[in-house]
Amino acid sequence: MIDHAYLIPLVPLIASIIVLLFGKEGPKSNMPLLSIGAMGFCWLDSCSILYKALTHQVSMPYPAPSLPWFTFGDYPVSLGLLLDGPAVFMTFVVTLVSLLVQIYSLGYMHGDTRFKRFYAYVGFFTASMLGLVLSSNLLVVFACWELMGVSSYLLIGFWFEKPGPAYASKKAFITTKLGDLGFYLGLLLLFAYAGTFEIPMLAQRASMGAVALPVEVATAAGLLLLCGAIGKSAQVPLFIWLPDAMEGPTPVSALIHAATMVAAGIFLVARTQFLYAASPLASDIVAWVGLLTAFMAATMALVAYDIKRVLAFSTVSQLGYMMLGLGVGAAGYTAALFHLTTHAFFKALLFLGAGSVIHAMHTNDMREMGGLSKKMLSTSVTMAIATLAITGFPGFSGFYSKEAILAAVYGHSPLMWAVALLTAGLTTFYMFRMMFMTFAGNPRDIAKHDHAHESPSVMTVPLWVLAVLSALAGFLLSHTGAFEALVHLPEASHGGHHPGFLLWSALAVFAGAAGLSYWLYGRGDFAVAADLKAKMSPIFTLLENRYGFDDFFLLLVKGSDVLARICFWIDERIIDRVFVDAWGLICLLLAEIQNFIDTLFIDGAVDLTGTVTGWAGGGLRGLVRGQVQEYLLYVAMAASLFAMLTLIH
Amino acid sequence: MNLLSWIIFTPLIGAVAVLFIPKEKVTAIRATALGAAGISFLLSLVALAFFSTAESATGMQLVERHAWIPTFNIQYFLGVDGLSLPLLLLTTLLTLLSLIFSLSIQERVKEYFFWFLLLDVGMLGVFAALDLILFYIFWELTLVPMYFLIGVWGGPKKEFAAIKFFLYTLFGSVFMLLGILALYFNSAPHTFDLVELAKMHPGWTEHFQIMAFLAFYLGFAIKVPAFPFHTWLPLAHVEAPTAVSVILAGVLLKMGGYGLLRVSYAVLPLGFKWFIPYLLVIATIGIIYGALCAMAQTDMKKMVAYSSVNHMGYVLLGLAAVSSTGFNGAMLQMVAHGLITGALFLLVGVVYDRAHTRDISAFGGLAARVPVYAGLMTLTCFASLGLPGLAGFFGEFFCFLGAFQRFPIFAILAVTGVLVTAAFFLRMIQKVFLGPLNTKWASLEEINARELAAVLPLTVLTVYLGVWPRAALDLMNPTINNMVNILAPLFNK
Amino acid sequence: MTLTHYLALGAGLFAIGLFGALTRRNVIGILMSIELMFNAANINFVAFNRFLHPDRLLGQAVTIFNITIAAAEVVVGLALVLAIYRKLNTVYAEDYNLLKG
Amino acid sequence: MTGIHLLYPEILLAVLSLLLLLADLWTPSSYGKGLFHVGILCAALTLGMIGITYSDPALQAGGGSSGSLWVLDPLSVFFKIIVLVTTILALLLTLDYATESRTHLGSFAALVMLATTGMMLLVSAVDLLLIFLSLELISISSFILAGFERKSLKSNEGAIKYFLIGAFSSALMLYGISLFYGTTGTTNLTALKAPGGPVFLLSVLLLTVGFGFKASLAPFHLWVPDAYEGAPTPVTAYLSIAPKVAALAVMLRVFLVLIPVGGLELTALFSFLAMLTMTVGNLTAIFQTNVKRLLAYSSIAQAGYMLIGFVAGGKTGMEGLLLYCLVYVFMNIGAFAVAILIGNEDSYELEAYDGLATRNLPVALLMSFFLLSLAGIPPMAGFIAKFYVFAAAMKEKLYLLAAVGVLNSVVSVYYYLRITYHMFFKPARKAQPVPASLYLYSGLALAAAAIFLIGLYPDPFIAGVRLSAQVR
Amino acid sequence: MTWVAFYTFAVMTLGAAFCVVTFRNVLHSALMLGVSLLGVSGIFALLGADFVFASQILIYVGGINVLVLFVVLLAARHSDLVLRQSNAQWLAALLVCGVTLFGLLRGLKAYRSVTLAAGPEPGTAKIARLLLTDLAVPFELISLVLLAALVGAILFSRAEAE
Repeated sequence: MIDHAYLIPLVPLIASIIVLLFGKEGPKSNMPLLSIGAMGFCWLDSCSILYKALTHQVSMPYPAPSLPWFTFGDYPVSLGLLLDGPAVFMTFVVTLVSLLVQIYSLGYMHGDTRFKRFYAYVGFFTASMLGLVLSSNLLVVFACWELMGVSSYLLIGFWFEKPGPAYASKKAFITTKLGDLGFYLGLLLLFAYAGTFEIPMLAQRASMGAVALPVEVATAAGLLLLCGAIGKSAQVPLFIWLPDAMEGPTPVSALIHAATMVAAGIFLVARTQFLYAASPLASDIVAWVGLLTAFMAATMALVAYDIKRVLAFSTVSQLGYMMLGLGVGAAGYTAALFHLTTHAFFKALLFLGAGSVIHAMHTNDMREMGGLSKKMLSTSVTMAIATLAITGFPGFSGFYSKEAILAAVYGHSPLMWAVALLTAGLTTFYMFRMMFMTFAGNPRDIAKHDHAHESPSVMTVPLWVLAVLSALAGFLLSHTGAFEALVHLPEASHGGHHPGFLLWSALAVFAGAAGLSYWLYGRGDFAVAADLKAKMSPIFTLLENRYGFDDFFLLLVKGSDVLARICFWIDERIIDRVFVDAWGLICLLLAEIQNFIDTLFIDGAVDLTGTVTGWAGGGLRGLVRGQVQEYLLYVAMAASLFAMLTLIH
Repeated sequence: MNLLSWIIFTPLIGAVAVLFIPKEKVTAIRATALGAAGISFLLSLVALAFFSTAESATGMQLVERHAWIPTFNIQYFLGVDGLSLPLLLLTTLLTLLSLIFSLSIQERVKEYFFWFLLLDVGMLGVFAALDLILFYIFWELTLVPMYFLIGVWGGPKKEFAAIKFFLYTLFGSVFMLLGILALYFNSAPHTFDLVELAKMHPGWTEHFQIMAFLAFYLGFAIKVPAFPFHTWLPLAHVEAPTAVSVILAGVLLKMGGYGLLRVSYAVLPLGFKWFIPYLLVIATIGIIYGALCAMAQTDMKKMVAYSSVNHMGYVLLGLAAVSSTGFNGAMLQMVAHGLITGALFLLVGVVYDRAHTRDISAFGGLAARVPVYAGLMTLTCFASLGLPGLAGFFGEFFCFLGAFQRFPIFAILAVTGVLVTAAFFLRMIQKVFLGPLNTKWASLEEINARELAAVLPLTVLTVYLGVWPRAALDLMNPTINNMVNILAPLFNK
Repeated sequence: MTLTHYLALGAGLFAIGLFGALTRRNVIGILMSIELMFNAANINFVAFNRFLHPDRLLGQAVTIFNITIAAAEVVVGLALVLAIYRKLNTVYAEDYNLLKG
Repeated sequence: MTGIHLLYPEILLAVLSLLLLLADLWTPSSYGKGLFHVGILCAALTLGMIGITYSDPALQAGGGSSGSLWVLDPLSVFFKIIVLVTTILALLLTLDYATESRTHLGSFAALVMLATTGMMLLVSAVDLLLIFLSLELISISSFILAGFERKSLKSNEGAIKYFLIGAFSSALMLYGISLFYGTTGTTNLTALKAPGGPVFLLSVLLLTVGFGFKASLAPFHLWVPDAYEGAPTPVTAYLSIAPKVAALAVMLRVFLVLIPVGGLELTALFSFLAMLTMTVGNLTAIFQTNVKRLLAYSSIAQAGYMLIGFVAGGKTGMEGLLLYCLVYVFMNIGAFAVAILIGNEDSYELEAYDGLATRNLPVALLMSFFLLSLAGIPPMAGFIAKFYVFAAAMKEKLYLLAAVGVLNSVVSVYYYLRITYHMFFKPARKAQPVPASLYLYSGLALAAAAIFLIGLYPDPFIAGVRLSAQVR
Repeated sequence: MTWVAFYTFAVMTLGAAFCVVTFRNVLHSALMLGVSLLGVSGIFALLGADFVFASQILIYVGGINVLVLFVVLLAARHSDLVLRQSNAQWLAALLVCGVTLFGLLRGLKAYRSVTLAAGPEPGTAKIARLLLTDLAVPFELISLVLLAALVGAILFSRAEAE
C-alpha cells in the first residue's frame, strides 16, 4: 500500500466531494457512512505504512513516485510525497483522530439539518491536513495549508445562522491569513533563492552551508514560515482566533485542536527544521515564541469558565510547548513531535468528552455544571484519564512527551526550563480546576443536571479508544524507542542522560498544583477562589481580556476600515475628479480667458461687472452671442494680428 | 478565410442576421445570437485543438495574412500564440455564457443582442490581430457597443457611466494611435506588422521608445485599469447590466494587459524597462488601494469592481517582473480573473435580479435559504481572494514570485493587499449569507437553470485551472519563454 | 508723389472703413464702410498698376471687376436689409440676435 | 481663348441654370418640383460631362498652359466631382424638406447650380482674379440660398450675418489681392516670380482670411452657426460641405504654389489655425441643444481636421485632405438627412430625437454611424480619414498638432454621442414610428454604404485619391 | 501740381470717409460716401486710369450710392437721429484699426522710392482688349454674379403677399 500512499489524502477528498455534491441532505442522510468508510480506509492504509516503517520493511524516507504538475518558465513543479517518520506518524494520528471524531459525530451531530455537509467538510478538512503532512512540495503544503484554513472557516461557521459562529469563522480565517502572508513570503523567498519547492531539495541546499543558502536568507525564511505557524498554531500574538473558534461544533474543535489545523503549524516548523538549524537566531525566536505562548495561554486558562475555552487555552499552551521544543535543537525536535502525537490523543479525548458534557447539559459554562461524574461515568472517567495525561502524571502519555521537552529545554537554557516548569504547574492547576468544577461536587444548575444523561455508545466508544491511547501511547512509543527511531534529526545524540532532579521537580510541581486546585475548587464551594478573584481583580481582568490582544486586533480592523474609507473618499473626490473633470476645468479655463479678453476689449468701459457675471457660466458660447459685429471684430483682430506678424518677420 | 477569421466574424454574421429579424420575433433573435456565439466558441475550441504547444512552437500559429491597405502597408494579419489564444478562448466562452445569462433581457432584445455580438467581434479581433491598425480598429470597435449596452440597459446612472467609459477609454486609445503612427514612421520599411516591429527596437533610441511607450501605456493603462486611471471602472461596472459587467471585467480589462505584453514589452523594450520602477509603484498602489477601496463599499457590484482594480494590480506586478514567472503569472491571473470575476458578476446579478438591491447590509443569512447559490458565491469569492486549488491562486502567486525575484520590497508591500482582499470578501459573505436570515428575503428563489448554465462552467473551470494549471500554462509557457529569452540581454544588463 | 503716398491713402481709407464696419450700429452704415474698404483696394490696384506694372493694365481691369462685384454685393445686401427691416423694423445690427450661442 | 474647352462642364452647368431660371419665371409654381428634378438631372449631366472632358486625352493636353487662368488637373477634377456629388445629394434632400413655401423651387435649384459653378471654377482657378470672382459667385448665391425662407426671421437674420461677414472678408481678401498684385505684378499663380518681403506676406495672410471665411476656419468661423441654423436645412447641408471643400482645395492649390515660391514659413501659423479651429468648434459644440447648430460647430471642427492634412502638406497630407473631403461628404450629408427627417417630423432641438431608436431603429442606427464616423471611430470611414491626416502630421513630426487633433476627436465624441444619447437612452415622447420617404432612405443607405465601404475597404479610394493629389 | 491735386483728393476722400463712419445721421453718411467715392475717382484720374475713373463715377457714385440713399430713406426711423450710432466695441475696434494701419504703413513704407517714370496714356482700349481676351472668362463670370444678385434682390424685396 505504501506505493499508493497518495490515496490517503485523495480518498477522503473524493469522498467529501461526492458527499457534498451528490449526497442527499437531511438529518437521516446515509452519506456520513461513506465519509467514515473512506477515513477508515485511510487509517488502515496508514496503519500498514506505519507498521512497515516500524518493522523496517521500508526505509525512511520512502521514495514515492511523483507526478509532474506544471511548468512555468523553466521550472517544473511536481506533485510528490515525502514519506518520512514524522509524516508516517502524523498520518496515523490524523486519520485515527479524524475517524474517531467522525464516528463520535454520528451521535453528536445527529439530527442536524446539515448533517451530510458536516461530514463533507470534515472529510475535506482531514484531506487537506493529510495532503499537508504527506506532500514533498512546499507549494502543495501551502495549498493544503490554505485549504485547511477554508475548511476551518466552514466548520467553525457551521452553525452560521448564529452571529457568533459567523463572526468567529471570519476572525479565524483572517487571523490565520495574516500569518499565512508570512508563509507566502517565505515561500517566495525560498523559491527566489533555491528555485525549487521540493522540501528534500531545499533541505539538501541548506545542508550545503551558507554558500548555498546564506544565513540571512535562512533566518528570514525561517521567521516568515514561523509567521505562518504562529497563525495556524495559534501562537502569540495570533492565538486570538482559537478561543473564538469554539463556536464551532465540538467534534470540529477536537479535530482542529488535536490533529489538523493547529498541528499544521508545528508540523510545518518541523518540516522546515533545516532552516532553523541553519539559523540560530530563528531557532531562538521559535523557542521564545513557544515559551511565551505556553505561559500566557496557561495563565489565561486559569480564569476561563467556558469548558471549551479552558481546553482551547490549554491547547495553545501545549502548542507553545511544542514550539518551544522545536526551538531548542535536535532533542527538542523529537520531543516536540512526540508531544504532538500524544497531545493529539488526549486533546481529542478532552474535547470529545467536553462535547459529551455539552451535549448533555446544553451549556458550556462550568459554573452551571458540577457533580456530573455520577450521571456520566464513561465521560468522566475518560476525561480524568485525559487530564492525567495532559498534566503529565507519571505513566500516562503526556508524562513522557512533556518530560522529554522539559529535558531538552533544560539542556538548552535552564531559565526557559523554569518557566516551562511553572507552565506545567499552571496546566495541572487549571485542568484539575476544570475537572473539579465539571464533575465533582454538587450540581449547581439542577434543571440542567436533571436533564443530563450519558451519551450514546457511538460517542462513548471513541472516548474509550482515545482514553486507552492517551494512557498507553506514551509508554509504548517511548519505551520501545519506536518513535525516536523514526523521528529524529541526523545530528541528534541518542539517549542523552538527564539529571534526576528534572523528574522530581516536575512531580513536585504537579503535586503542588493539583493540591492547590483541590483546595480552591475541589471542595464544593468556590468561596476561596471568589475571594481571591476579588482581591486580584486587575490581574483577572487582564487575563480575561486575553492581555488585550483581542482589543488590539479589533483596533487594527477598525483602523483598516477607516483607511479603506479614506481611500475610497480620495478615489471619488480627488482622483476621479482630477482625471475626469480635468476636461471640464480646461474648458472652463478657456472660457474664462475668453471672457477676460471680451471684457477687456469689446465691452470697453461699459458695464464690466454685469457682463462678467452674466457670462461666467456661458463657456465658450459667450463668444457667439449673435452679435455680428463681434464676429467682424474677431476677423479684424486676426487680420491685424497678421499685419503685426509681417512686421516681426 | 481561415479559422481565426471565422471565429471573429461568426458573431458579426450573427449580428447582421439579428438586425434583419423583426423585433417581435424575440425567440429567433435569441437563438441566432446564441447560435453565433456558440459556433464561435466551438470554433475557438477547434483552434485550441490545432494549436501546437510544443516547446519549439514559439511563433504565430493559424496565421492569416492579406494585404488590406497597401498604401500604408496595412495588412489583414491574424494569428495566435500563447498570449492570445487563452484570452481568445476566454472571450468566446464568456460571451456565450453572458448571452445565456442575458436570455432574461426583455427590453429591446434585438438591439441588445446586436450590440453584444458586435462587441464580441471587437474583442476577438483585438486578441487575434497582429497588425497594429487592425488591432486598433478592433480595439475601438469594442467601445461603441459597450457604450450602448451600458447606456440603454444599465442602472440608474447609466448614461453618465456610458459616456464616461467611452470618453475615458477613447482618451487613452487615441494616444495609442499616435504611438502606432510613430512606430510606423520610424520603422524601416514602414510597417504596422507587430511581428516585424518586434524586431526593430535595436534601431530605436531610448528616448523614442520611452515616448512611444508612454503613448501606448496611456491606452493600455486606462483599459487595465491601472491606478490612477481606474475611476471609470467602478461606475461602468456598477451601472452596466450583469452580462455586460462580465464582459467588461472578464475581457475588456484583459485587452490592456495583453497590449502591454504584446506591444509595449515586445516592441518597445527600452521604454518598458525605463517604466518598470513606475509600473511597480503603480501596481503596488493598485493592489493595496484597490483592495482598500473595495473594503469601503456597501454595494456588492462596486466591491467586485474595485477588487478588479486590485487583481489587475497583480497583473501589472507580474509584468513588471519581466521574467517567465511574472509573465506566466500575469497571463494566468488575467485568465483566472476573467473566469472568477465573470462568475462573481453573474452571481451578483442573480441576487440583484431577485432582490433589486445589491446593498451588502440589506441581506443576511441567505445561505440557509439559497444554499446552492451561497455555495457558488462562496467558492467564487474564495477563488477571487486567491485560495489555492482555485484558479485565482497560481496567477497571483506567480506574479508575486516573479516580482519577488527582482523587487522583493514591492512584493512584500503588495502582499498586504491579499489580506485586505480576504477581509472584504469574507465580510461580504458574512453579511450576506451568514447570520440569522433576514425575513425580508424569506421567499428568495434559488438560482435557476439559466443562471446555473451561465455560472457553472465558470465555476468548473475555476476549479480545474486551480488544480491543473498546466491546462493554461502549457499554452502560454513556450511563447512567454521565448519572449523573455529574446529580450533577456536587454533587461538583465 | 511716390507710390507710398497713394498706398498710404489706400491704407487710411481701409482703416477707416474697417473702423466703420466694426462700430456702425446701422447695417447700412456697415455696408457703406465695407464699400470704403473695397475702394481702398481699388486705389491700391490702380496705383500699383500705374507705378510698378504699367505695361499691362491688369490692375485697372481688376478694378472694373471689383466695382461690379461691389455693386452686386450692395444690391443683395440692401435687399436683405429691406427684407429684415420689414419684419423687425430695425436696421441695427445688434438687434439681429435671434441666432446665438 | 486657350483652354476654354476645359471649362465645358462649368459652362454647361451655368447655361442650364440660366435656362432653369427662365423656366421658373415662365412656368406656374406648381411645376416647381418638376423643375427641381430637372435641376438634379442637370447636375448629373454635368458630372457626366466632366467624365467626358477628363477622359479625352486630347482635351487634357491643353490644360494648364502658362498664363491661363484655370487648369484641369486631377486635383480639380476630384473636387469638381465632390462638389457635384454634394450638389446632387443636397438637391435630393431638398425634396424631402418641408418648407413653408414650396415656390420658386426652380430658382432655388438654379442658385445652387450657380454656386456649384462657382465652386467648380474655384477649384480649377490658378488666378487670383478668377478665384476672387468665383468666391463671390459662391458667396452671393449662398447668401440668397441662406435667406431663401423669406418668411422665417431666422433665415433672414442668418443670411444678413452671413452676408456682412462675407462682404467684410471679401474686402479684406481683395485688399490682400491688391497687395499681391503690387508685389508680383500679376494675379496669376502659374508664372510667379519669387518676391518675398513683408507686404507679400501680408497679402498672403489676407488671402487666408478670405479662404478661411469660406472654409470656416477659426477665427473666421463665427458666421457658421448662425447662418447654418437659419438657412433651410438642405442649404445648410450643402453649405457645410461644398464651399468648405472647395475653399480648402483652392487653398491647397494656392499655397502649393506660394509657399515654395515665396519661401514662406507658414506651418506654425496654419498649425495654430488648425488647432484653434478644432478646439473652438468642438468645445462650443458641446453646449449646443439645436442639432443644426451642433452640426454647424461640428463642421467647423471637421474643417480643422482637414486643415491638419493641409498643414502637414507633402504627398500624404494632400492625400489625407482629399480623402477627408471625400469621406466628409457622405457622413455629413447622412447626418443632415436624418436631421431633415426629424426636423420635418418634429424640430431641430435635441429633444426631438428622444427615443428615436424605438420609433425607427434603422434611422437611429444610421445616424449613430454617421455621427461616429464624424467622430472618427473605426470601422467607419471617418476613422480612415482621420487616420490619414494624423498619419501625415506624424510623418512631418507635427506631434503637437497630432496630439491636439486626437484630443479633439475625444472631445467631439462627447457631443456626437449626445445625439445618440437622445436617440437610444431617452424614452420616446411619442409612440408612433417616424416615417421616412424612399428618397431619404435611399440617400441614407447610399451614404452609409459609402462610409462603411471606405472604412472597410479604403484601398480603391486611397488609390483614387493618390491619383487625384496631383496639381499641374 | 500733382501733389496739390493729390492732397485735395486725399483729404476729400479720407475726410468724407471719416464722416461716413462717424456721422450720426445715416443720410448724411450716405451723402458723405458719395463725396468720398468722388475723391477716389479723382485719385483714379490722377493715376491716369481714365476708364476706371468713369466707371467709378457711373457705377459707384451714380448707381451704388443712389441705391444706398434709397434704402436709407426707406429704412429710416425718427429715433435713429438721437441714438448712438456706434456700438460698445469702439475701443477695441480703434485698437485693431490702429494696429492694422500701423502695420500697413510700416510695410508700405518700402515703396517710398518708387516714383512715376512716364506720363499717363489712355487705357480704355487696352482694358477692353484685356477684358475680351485674357479676362473673358472672369468677364462672363461677373455676369453670372450679377444675375445671381439680381435674382436675390428680386426674391428678397418682392412683397410678402403672394
